[in-house]
Amino acid sequence: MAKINPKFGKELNKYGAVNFNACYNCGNCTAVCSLSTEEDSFPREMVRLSALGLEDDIKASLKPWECYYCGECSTHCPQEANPGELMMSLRRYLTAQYDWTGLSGLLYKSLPISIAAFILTFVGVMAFVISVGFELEKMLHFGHLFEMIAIGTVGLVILLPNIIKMWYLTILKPKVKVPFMKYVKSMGELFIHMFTQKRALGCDDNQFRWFEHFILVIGYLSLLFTTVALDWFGSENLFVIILGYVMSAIVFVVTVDFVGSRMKKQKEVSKHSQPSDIFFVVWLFLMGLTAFMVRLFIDLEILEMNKWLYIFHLTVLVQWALIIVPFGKWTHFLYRSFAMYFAKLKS
Amino acid sequence: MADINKKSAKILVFSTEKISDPAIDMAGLLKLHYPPTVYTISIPCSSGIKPSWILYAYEKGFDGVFIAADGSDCVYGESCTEKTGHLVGKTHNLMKERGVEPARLRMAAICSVCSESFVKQMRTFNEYLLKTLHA
Amino acid sequence: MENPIKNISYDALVIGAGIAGGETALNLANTGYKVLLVDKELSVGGKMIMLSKVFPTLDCAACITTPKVSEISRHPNITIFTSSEVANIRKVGDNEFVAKVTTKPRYVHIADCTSCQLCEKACPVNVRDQYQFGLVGRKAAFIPFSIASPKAAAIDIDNCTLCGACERVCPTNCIDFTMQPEVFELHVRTVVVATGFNLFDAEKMPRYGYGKYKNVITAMQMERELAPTRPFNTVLRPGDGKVPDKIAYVLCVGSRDASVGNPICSQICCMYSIKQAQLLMGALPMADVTIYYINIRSFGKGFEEFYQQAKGMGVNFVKGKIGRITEKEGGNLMLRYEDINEGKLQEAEHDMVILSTGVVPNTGIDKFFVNENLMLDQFNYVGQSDMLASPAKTSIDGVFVAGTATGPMDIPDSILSAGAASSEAISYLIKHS
Amino acid sequence: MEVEKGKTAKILREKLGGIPEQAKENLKEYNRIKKLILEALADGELTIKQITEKVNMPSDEVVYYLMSLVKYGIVKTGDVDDMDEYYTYKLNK
Amino acid sequence: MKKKKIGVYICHCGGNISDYVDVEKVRQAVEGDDIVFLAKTTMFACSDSNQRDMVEDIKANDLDGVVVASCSPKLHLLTFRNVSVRADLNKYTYVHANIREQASWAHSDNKMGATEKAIHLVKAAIAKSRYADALETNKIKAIKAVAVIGAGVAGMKAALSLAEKECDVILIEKESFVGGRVAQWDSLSTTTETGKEMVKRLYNELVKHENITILTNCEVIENKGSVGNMLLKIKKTPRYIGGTCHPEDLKRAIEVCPVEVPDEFNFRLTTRKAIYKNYPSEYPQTPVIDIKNCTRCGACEKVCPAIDFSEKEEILEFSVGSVLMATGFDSYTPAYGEFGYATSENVITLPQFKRLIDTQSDKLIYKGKEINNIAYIYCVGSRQTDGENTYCSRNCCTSTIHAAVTAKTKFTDINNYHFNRGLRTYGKQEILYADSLSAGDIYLQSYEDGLPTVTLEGKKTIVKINDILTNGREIEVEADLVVLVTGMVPRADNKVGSLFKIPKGRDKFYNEVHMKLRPVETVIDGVTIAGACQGPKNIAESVNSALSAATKSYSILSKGELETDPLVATIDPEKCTWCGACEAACPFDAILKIEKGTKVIADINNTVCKGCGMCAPVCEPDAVNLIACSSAEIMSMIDALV
Repeated sequence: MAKINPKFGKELNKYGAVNFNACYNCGNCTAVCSLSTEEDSFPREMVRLSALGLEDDIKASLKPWECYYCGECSTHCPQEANPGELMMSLRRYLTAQYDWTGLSGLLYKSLPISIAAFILTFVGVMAFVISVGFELEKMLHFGHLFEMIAIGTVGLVILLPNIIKMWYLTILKPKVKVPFMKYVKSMGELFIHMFTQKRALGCDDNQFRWFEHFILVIGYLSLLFTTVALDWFGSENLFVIILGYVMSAIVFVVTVDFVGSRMKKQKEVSKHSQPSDIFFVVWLFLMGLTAFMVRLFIDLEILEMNKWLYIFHLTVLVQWALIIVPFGKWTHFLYRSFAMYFAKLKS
Repeated sequence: MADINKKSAKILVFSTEKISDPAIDMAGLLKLHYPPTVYTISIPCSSGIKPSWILYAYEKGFDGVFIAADGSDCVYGESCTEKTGHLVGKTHNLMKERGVEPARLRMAAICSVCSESFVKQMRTFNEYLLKTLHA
Repeated sequence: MENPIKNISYDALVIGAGIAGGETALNLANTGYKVLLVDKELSVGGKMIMLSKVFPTLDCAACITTPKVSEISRHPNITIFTSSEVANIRKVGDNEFVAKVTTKPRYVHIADCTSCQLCEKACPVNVRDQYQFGLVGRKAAFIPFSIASPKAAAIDIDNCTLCGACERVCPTNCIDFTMQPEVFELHVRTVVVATGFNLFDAEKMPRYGYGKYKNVITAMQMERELAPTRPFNTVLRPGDGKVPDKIAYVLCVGSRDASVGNPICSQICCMYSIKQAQLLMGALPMADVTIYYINIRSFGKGFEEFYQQAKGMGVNFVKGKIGRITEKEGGNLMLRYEDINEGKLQEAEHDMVILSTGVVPNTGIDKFFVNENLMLDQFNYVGQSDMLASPAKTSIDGVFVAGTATGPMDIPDSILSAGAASSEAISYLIKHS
Repeated sequence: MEVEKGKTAKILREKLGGIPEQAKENLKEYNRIKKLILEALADGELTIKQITEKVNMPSDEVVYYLMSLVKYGIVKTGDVDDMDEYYTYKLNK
Repeated sequence: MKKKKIGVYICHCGGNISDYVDVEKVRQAVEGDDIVFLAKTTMFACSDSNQRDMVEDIKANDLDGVVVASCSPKLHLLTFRNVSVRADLNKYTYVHANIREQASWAHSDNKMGATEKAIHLVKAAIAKSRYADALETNKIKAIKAVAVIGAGVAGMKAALSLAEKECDVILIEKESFVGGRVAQWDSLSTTTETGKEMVKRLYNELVKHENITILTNCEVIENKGSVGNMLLKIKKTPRYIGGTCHPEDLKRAIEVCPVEVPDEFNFRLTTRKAIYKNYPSEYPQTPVIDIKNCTRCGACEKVCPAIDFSEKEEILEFSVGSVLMATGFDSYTPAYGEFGYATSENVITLPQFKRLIDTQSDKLIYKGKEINNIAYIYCVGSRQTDGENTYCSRNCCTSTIHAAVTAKTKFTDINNYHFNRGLRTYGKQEILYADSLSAGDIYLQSYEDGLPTVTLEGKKTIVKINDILTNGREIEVEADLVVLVTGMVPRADNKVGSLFKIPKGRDKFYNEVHMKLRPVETVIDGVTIAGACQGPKNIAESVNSALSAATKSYSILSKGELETDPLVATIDPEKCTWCGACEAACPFDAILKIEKGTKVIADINNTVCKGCGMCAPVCEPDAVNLIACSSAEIMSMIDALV
C-alpha cells in the first residue's frame, strides 16, 4: 500500500528536476538506456516514484547512482520530461538525504546560501593570513597541515556517518538480508567503481567522456596524494615536483573542457547544469591551475606575487575541502562507488 | 465434386435485404464457414414469404428451408416477428398435409450482426437434414 | 512552344482528390455546382485507394473508394485535373478567386488510352513503384495502379530512356512526348482545401533503423502487402523474401513525440495497426503478431469492439514504447522496450517489424494564397477560424477546409468533415449568387 | 510543326540533347541484374536465399528485382518450403 | 415477346473471389444460357475501365439487361444500376449476384463447393434477369422543408445550414429551452467561448433567418407520409407564461413558488422551483412553468401578470420533405453502489462535477466541505466487460481532463488523481493531456481485470488501485470527492426514434447505413441522423455530422422533386376478392379499398408502399405480388438453385 504525495515534486524541483511530471509512462527512457537491464530497469521507475512522491522508495533505491547521465533518455523522451535530469536531481536529493548535517540539502537548494558559505570560508582564510602576517612560509606550512586535518575530519565526521546512513536507508531499512561474507567478498566492486567508473563504459555516448572522467579522477587523486603525502609545495625532490606539475596540468586541462561544455550547454547532459555542478568543476579547475602556478612561482622564485597566489589557492582549497567535498558534488565519487557495492550486496 | 456435396444437405435460405443479408455477408467476411450447398434468396422482409415458395422448394429437391427472419430489428415494423411466425405455422400445416416433415422448415431471427449464430444454425440444420434424409 | 494560358470558370475549386476532396466535390456537384478537382497525383483517390481493408468493418478499401471514384470521374459537373498543382490563388473580389494551376505533362492522352498495358510491357525500364511504396518495380511507361482513375498510362519522364518502344506498340497512338506543361488560370467562387496529410518519415528516427534494416517497414508498405493488388502476392519480408512468423507493430512512430516535433496523437495508427494485425492473422494463420503500444486509442464507433476482437484472435498487445531496434544476423530484429505491465526492460526478437508511422501536416498550403492569409494552427495544419461551431471555416472568407488538412482523422471523420465543408461552400455560393 | 504520331520520343530526345545519365545507369543496372537472376533460375527453381548466394547480391535487392520480374510475368512463384518460410521461383515459360 | 439478350460479368475482385472460385468455370457454365449473349470475367467489375467496357458492350450489342456477379449488393448494386443507366438501359433491368461474401469468402475452405455455389447463384441471377423489366420510378413532389428534431448544437447548426440553403426549417425541441448539453457547460476545451455563449451565438443567428421556425416544449407525436412529403403532428406543451415576463416579476414569482424539485439542468445537484429558467441568457427568454410539478397554488400569478394558466396544449401540423434527427445522448447513470455511487455522499458523476465547478468560485465546496483531493474514475458505463456498453465513449477522457484542469486553475489546492484505463486523448487533444501532466495531475491506470475500488472508511472515501504504471503496486488515495466519468448512452426516451422506425446499432445508438459511404443516412428514406444520437462525439464532430446531414437532407429536396422506388406490391384485379387481409397486414397504410368497375378490390398507394411484401402471403387468392419478388421470379430462382 502506498500513499501518493503530490507535494514531493515541488521539493524535487528545488534540486533541479524539470518537467518530469510530463511523463506519460511509455518506458522509452528505460528502453533507450544502455545501462538499463531486465533486473535493473530505470529511469522510468524513478520518474514514476518521483511523480507519485513515494519518498521511502526513492530513498531506498540505488538506481539514481546507476545512471551515468549520457542524456539519451532525455534526448528521445517523447514528452520532453527530462528523465536524465531527474536522475541527476535525485542524486542531489539523495546526497542531501544521506547527509546527517542537513547542510548538503541547504546548499543544493539555495544559491545564496552557497555563496554565503563561500564568502564565509574566504573571510576565514583572510583572518588566518592576517594572523600569520602574510608570511608565505607559515601559510604554506599551515596549508599543508590543514589539508591533512581536513581530510581526516571530513572523512570521519561527515562522510563516514553519511555512508552509514546511506547503508541504513538502502539496506537496513528495506530489510535486505546480506550475509557478512558477502560484505567482504563484494569489496572489490567498491574500489573498481571508485577508481574506474567501469559501469559508465556501458553508456552509449562517446567513450571519450568516460576517458576524460577517468583521467580526471586519477589526476585529482594523484594531485591530492602529491600535495598531501609528498608535500609538493615543500618538496625538493625533482620527481615529486614534476609529478605535481603533470597532475595539476591534467586536472586543469580536463576541467577546462568540462567547464567549457557546461557553459555552452549544448550536450543533453549539460543543458540543465545546476550551480553545484558548476562549482564542482570550476573549483577543481582552479585547484589545478593555482596549484600549478604556486609551484611554478616557487620554482621561478617570484615569491612576493606568490603570496597572493597562494592565498587564492588556499581559499580555493579550503572551500573545496569544507564545502564541496563534504556537502557538494564531490560526494558522488563516494556514493556512486558505495551504491555499486550495495547493489552488489542486494543482488 | 459429388462426393463433397453429398456431405451437405441442400438448404434454401430466405434472408432479408436489410437485416439478415448483412449477417450472412459478414459470415463470409469473417470466413466463418458453412456448407456451400446453402443458397440464399433475398427478399425485403421475412413476413413477405409465401408458403407456396417453400413448398415449391421441397418439390424441386431442397432438403431444407431456413427463414432468416428479421425479428424485432425489422425495418418495416415490429409486427414482422408475429407475421413471420404466423406464416411459418401455416406452412408447417401445409407441409404436414403433403407429407413433408415439418422439421425441414426452420426459422430463426438473424440480426444484422448475427453471423455466428447464422453459421451455427446452418451447421446444425445441415447435420439434422443429413441424419434424417440422407442417412 | 508557347503555352496559351487557359481561362476557365468554375463554382468551386477543390484542392486534393482524396476521399475528403472527392466527397466534397460530389456533394457540390450533386447540388448542381460546377467543380474543378485538382490533384497532384496521377490518379484520384488519395491515400485511401492504396489501402487494403478499412477498420472497423473490414470492407475492402477499394470497394468503398472505387464507387466514389468512378462517380467522381463520371460526374457531369466535375472536372478533374490530375498531375496538377495549384501555384497560387488570389482573391479578386467578394466571391471570386483566381487560381493558377499547372499541369505536368503525362505524355499520354488520357482520352485515347485504353489501358491495354502494351506500353508497360514494351518499356525496358524498371524503377521502384511509388504506388507500392518501393516494394517492387514498375516500368517508366505505366498505369499507376490497377484501380487508378483515370485508368490511363503515364510516362515517368525522369526515368524514361526515350527509346520510343512504348510509342511503337501503342495501338491508339496516345503516347505523345511533345506534351508540354500547361498553365491554367481559373476563376472560381469558392475554394475547398482538402490537401490531406503526409506520413511521418520514419528515417527521422534512426534508432528504429528504417531504411537500414530491410525487414523494418512502414505500415503503409504493409498495407500494400495486404492489399488485393499486393506486390508480393503474399506477405513476405522485403529483406529476403521469407514468410514472416513473428511480426511486431511499433506504435507512435513520429506521433505523441515532442522529440521529433509531433506531440499530438495521430488518431488512426492504433486502429490501422489492429486492422493489419487481424488481416495478418488471416493471411498467415501461424504468425505471431505483437503490437507495442503506449495507449490503445480505439475510440470510435465499433473501434473498442474491434480491438477486443483482435485480442480474442490472439494478437499480443504489449504496453511499452519501443526504444531501439537492432538487427541480428539473418535479418531478424531485436526490439528493446520496457514492459510497463511488469516494469521491466525486455528484449524481443521479431522477424519483421512494422512502424506505425503517424500523421504529419502537408505543409505549404498557406503559401497558395497570395493576397490573403491562410492561418495555420500551432501544428501547421490548416487553422479553423471557428473550430467548434464551424469546423470547416478557415481564416479566409470563401475558403473552406475538409478532411485531414485540419488534423489527423479517420475515414468516417474525413467524410463528415467533407460533408461540413460542402455544406459551408454551398451556403456560401447561395449567399453570394 | 507537324508531329508524326508514334515517333515523338525522338523529338524530345533531340530537344533535351540526350537522356538523363541516371535513367541510363538505372536501365543498365536493371538489365544486368535481370540477366543474373534469369541465368540463376535457368537450371531450375530456387529460393531467394539460393538466388542471393548464386548472384552474390544483397538479399533485399534480389527480392526487389525478382518480385518485379514476377510482376512482369517473366518469373513465377513456385511452392513454399516445408517450413512455410521460403517460396521458390522459376522461369515462366 | 422478343427473347432477352443479357450480359454477364464475373468479377475476380483482385483475388478475393478468384482465389477460391474458379471464375472461368463459372463463366463457361453460364455462357450457354439462352438469354446470355455474352459472359465475361473481369479483375475489378467496379473499376472505371470495366464500367466503361460494360457500357460499350451494352450499347454495341443492344443488350436488354446485365448481371454482375461480384461482392455484396450492399456495396455495388447502385454502381451497376448506374452503369446500366449510362448505357441507356432501365436500372431495374440490372440483377446482382453475390459470389464473394456468400461464395468465395464463406466457402474459402472448399474451392469446389464455392465454385459450384457461385455457378448456381449466377444462374439464379440470370433467371431473375428474365423477369427484370424496365420500371419507371415514381416521381413525387418534394417539399423543400426539413424538420430538425433536437435543438442542441448539432440541431441548431443543421437548422442554420439548411436555412442558409433556402430550405424551410422546423426546429423542434422537446425541452423548454434550446442548447441541449452544450448550454449546460461553461468552459469548453480548445476555445475561450463558453458553452452558453456558443448557444447564444447560434440562437442569435437562427432568429435572423425567417425560414426557421423554432419550437420549444414540442414533441413529434405522429408521422404520416414518406420522404418528400411527411406530415408531422407536433404536441406543444404550454409554457403558461404569456408574452414577456418582466425580470423583476419573474424573480418574485420564483421566490414565492413553494415547489422545489431536483434541478436536472444541474444534474440534480441542486433544486429549482416549478417556475424557472436555467440561466439568465437562456433562450427563449421566456421562463416556463413545469406543470407536472406545479401545485397550482397560484402564488406566482399574483406577483407576475404574465403568468397564464389558461394556456392549452396545442397540436401543430407541418409538412416537411425530410427529417433530420439530432436528439443527442444521455449521460450514463451508474448503478446503485457502482464505485460508491449513491452509497457514498462523496461520489458524483462527471456532468455533475462540471456543473459543480461552473457554479462555484474561489473554493470548491461540495456538501459544505472544501474539496482538495479529487479522484476521477474513468470508463464508468463504457468499455464494460460484463455490461452492455462495450463501446468507448470517445469524449470522456478529454472532457475529464479539461474539467480537472479547469478545477485546478479555478480553485486553490486541488490535487487531481485520474484512475483511468489508458488515456484516449486522440488527435490534438493530446496536448491537453500533456498540459495536465505538466501541471502535476497524477494518472493511475488499472488492469483490465482489476478496476479501482471505492471504499468508505468512516467518513473517508478511499480509492484503491493496482497501478500498472507502478509495477502493479497497490496505491490508495483519500479523496474528498470521487468523480465517476460516465460515458454517453443513447437517449432513454426513444419515442421519436420509434416513431420514425430508425434502426439502432449494436451500441443502441441510431445506425447509419454505412459508416463510410453513407454516414448520416438511415435506412428510412428521408431521415438523416446527426450528432451524438448516432454515437458519442465531441462538439466539433457533432457539428461536422450535423452539417453533413444537412447537406444530405438538402440534396434530397433541392430539386423539388424526388423519385421513389418502383419496387412495390401489385394487385391482380382478376384474383382479388377484397377480404381486407392485406390492408390489415400493411404497416404503412398503403392499401386502400377501391371500386373497379363492379368489383371492390384492393389498391396500392405507390408512394407510401415500402415494398416489404407483408401483404403477399396473407392473400388467400394469391392476388398480391411484389415487383421483383413475384412468385414466378422466386420459383424460377429456386429452379436455378437446385
